[in-house]
Amino acid sequence: MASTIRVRASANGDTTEVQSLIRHPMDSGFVKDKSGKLIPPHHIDVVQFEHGGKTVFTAFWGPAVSKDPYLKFSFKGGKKGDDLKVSWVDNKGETDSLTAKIR
Amino acid sequence: MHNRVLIGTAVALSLTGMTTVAVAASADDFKAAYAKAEAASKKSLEMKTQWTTAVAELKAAKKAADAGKYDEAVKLATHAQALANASIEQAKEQEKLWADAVVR
Amino acid sequence: MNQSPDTPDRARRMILKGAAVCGVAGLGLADLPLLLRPARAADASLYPQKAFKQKSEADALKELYGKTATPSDKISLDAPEIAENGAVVPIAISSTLPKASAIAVLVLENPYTLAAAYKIPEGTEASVSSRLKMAKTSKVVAVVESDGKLYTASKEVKVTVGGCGG
Amino acid sequence: MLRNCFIALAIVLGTAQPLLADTPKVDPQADFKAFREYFTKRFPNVQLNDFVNGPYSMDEGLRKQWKAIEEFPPYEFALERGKELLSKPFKNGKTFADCFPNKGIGIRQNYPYFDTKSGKVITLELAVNQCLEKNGEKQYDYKKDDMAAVTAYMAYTSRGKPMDIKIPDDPRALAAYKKGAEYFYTRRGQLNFSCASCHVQSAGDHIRSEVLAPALGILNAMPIYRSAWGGMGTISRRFTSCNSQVRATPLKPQDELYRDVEYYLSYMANGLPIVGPGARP
Repeated sequence: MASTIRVRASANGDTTEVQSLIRHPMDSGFVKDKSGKLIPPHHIDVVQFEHGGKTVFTAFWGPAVSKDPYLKFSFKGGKKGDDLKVSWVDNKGETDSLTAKIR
Repeated sequence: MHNRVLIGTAVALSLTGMTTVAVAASADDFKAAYAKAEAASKKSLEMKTQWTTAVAELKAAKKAADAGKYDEAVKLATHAQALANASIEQAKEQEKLWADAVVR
Repeated sequence: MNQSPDTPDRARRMILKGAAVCGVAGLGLADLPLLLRPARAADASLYPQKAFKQKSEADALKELYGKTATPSDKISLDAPEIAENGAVVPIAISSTLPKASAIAVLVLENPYTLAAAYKIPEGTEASVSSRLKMAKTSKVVAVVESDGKLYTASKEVKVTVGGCGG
Repeated sequence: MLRNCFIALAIVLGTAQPLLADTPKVDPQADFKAFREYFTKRFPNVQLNDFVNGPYSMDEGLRKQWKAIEEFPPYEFALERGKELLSKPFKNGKTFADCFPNKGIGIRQNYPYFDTKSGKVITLELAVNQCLEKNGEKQYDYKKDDMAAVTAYMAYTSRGKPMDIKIPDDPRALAAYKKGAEYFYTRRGQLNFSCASCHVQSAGDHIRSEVLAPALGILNAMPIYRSAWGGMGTISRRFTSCNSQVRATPLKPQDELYRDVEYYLSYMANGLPIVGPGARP
């Protein structure tokens, strides 16, 4: 099974721009399925980005974040070839993580 | 030109609404009305011109009949038949008219 | 039922009547147990569960930061005037305020106003882009915590979902 | 008026040779020229190669949102899956590569084609399932998931290549083309809309926030990730959902008529670049 996480991190000068896309239904708990039953909430709660042993970004998400959520931010200090670790946990306790190289 | 025929269809549809039976309908009335509507709907499907609304009305008619509401069931079935017939008319009309819409 | 022909305008209205909406409205979330994650992974224990349950901007901010916010022109909130689809509305927030430590985004007309909250450690820029669901036309509020104080900027985003488009 | 009567008469008189005898006579090249002129004249500010981007070619606000989405498009997961499926061996050890020219890479622009052996239009989606069937594999659902993933990857490897649809010198090919055109312009459903009502006559018009995509090049971006679907959809899905929207019972995916429409529309898009997979509202 392929990772649920896709990351693009590119260093430009002293700034590293990070873009990520996570495959996740992000069910809000407000939408009904075809048979009219509510689909229970199932969404990512926390996403964390770590670089050099330090958390560089933390996202807390509610049900209003879109399916297959996207995120873009920038931090200082990353270099080409450095590791960037991404991990998430959802409201059912499911998790995934991925370590990507900064380009 | 095609507008006129479709308006005609619309008038026909509203008439079917007004001419529903005054006397209480029976299960047999429903069966007869339903069979006619089903046949028309099937024909429209074979002609690949069926309307989803005709199918929905047929379903609603069946449901009403199952609940013993035959007046309503007959009315719905009759309406479904009118919709199915209108879709067949539409297809016949379009056989000639589509070519007018082609970008030239 | 009787559909008279046939102008695009007329039929367009018919389509709109039946248009589906993205369905973010209605019942509450069930409380679900949160598991503590192992170290060096996203830490669920940090999740501000209660803040995400609030129905007003003030309550959500109180839960999240314990304070109220004042408007600032040093926050840029980039959101479309008209969202092409309420299911995916791109929202970008950035700020030139000093010592920014957190960013949050709220959609006031959603069932729960808080959409996302971000922690900005030192060395990370006060800038984030994401995509949000919007139930209907709403004011979107960007909040930035700077030097211990809260600042906001807002923008109205129109949400409509149509029929035979695309 | 006179012309209408004449056409009606021609159809009545022409029943002995129904396909080619009626007026006006089927002339794909003339159709192509008229179709292209219609769109380029109506939208003089849209670059020809930009029509394939549908609503985004004609609305600045939407285009900006699209660019934001395209920074990291949601169809990336489908591409990944499609790439995997294309090289994954079937139970018999063969792969999709054995069914397609150039192993399925960079060939999207040649579909659909008219197969002179079977006398039928073969679309990419049909060819994918024919390949699965031939190799004893379970066929894909035509509308989404794996079918969307495989065709997305095939389109991706063909990006920028001009659509290249041929109508061979075979009366059956011309007949298929004509049936496709007829389906495209035929009003159907209770709303009494044809494909052309929305995507030719009303192309570029707003339905609230949405903009109706021009028919010119509309298939070049397929398959698409549609926000309204919350996922990927194929050409089959697009056709069936369009039918439902005008309240017509959709045909079965890959019904001969759908394939004919795809043939007609793709021929109209000849020369325009493949840009699939696309992202749409």
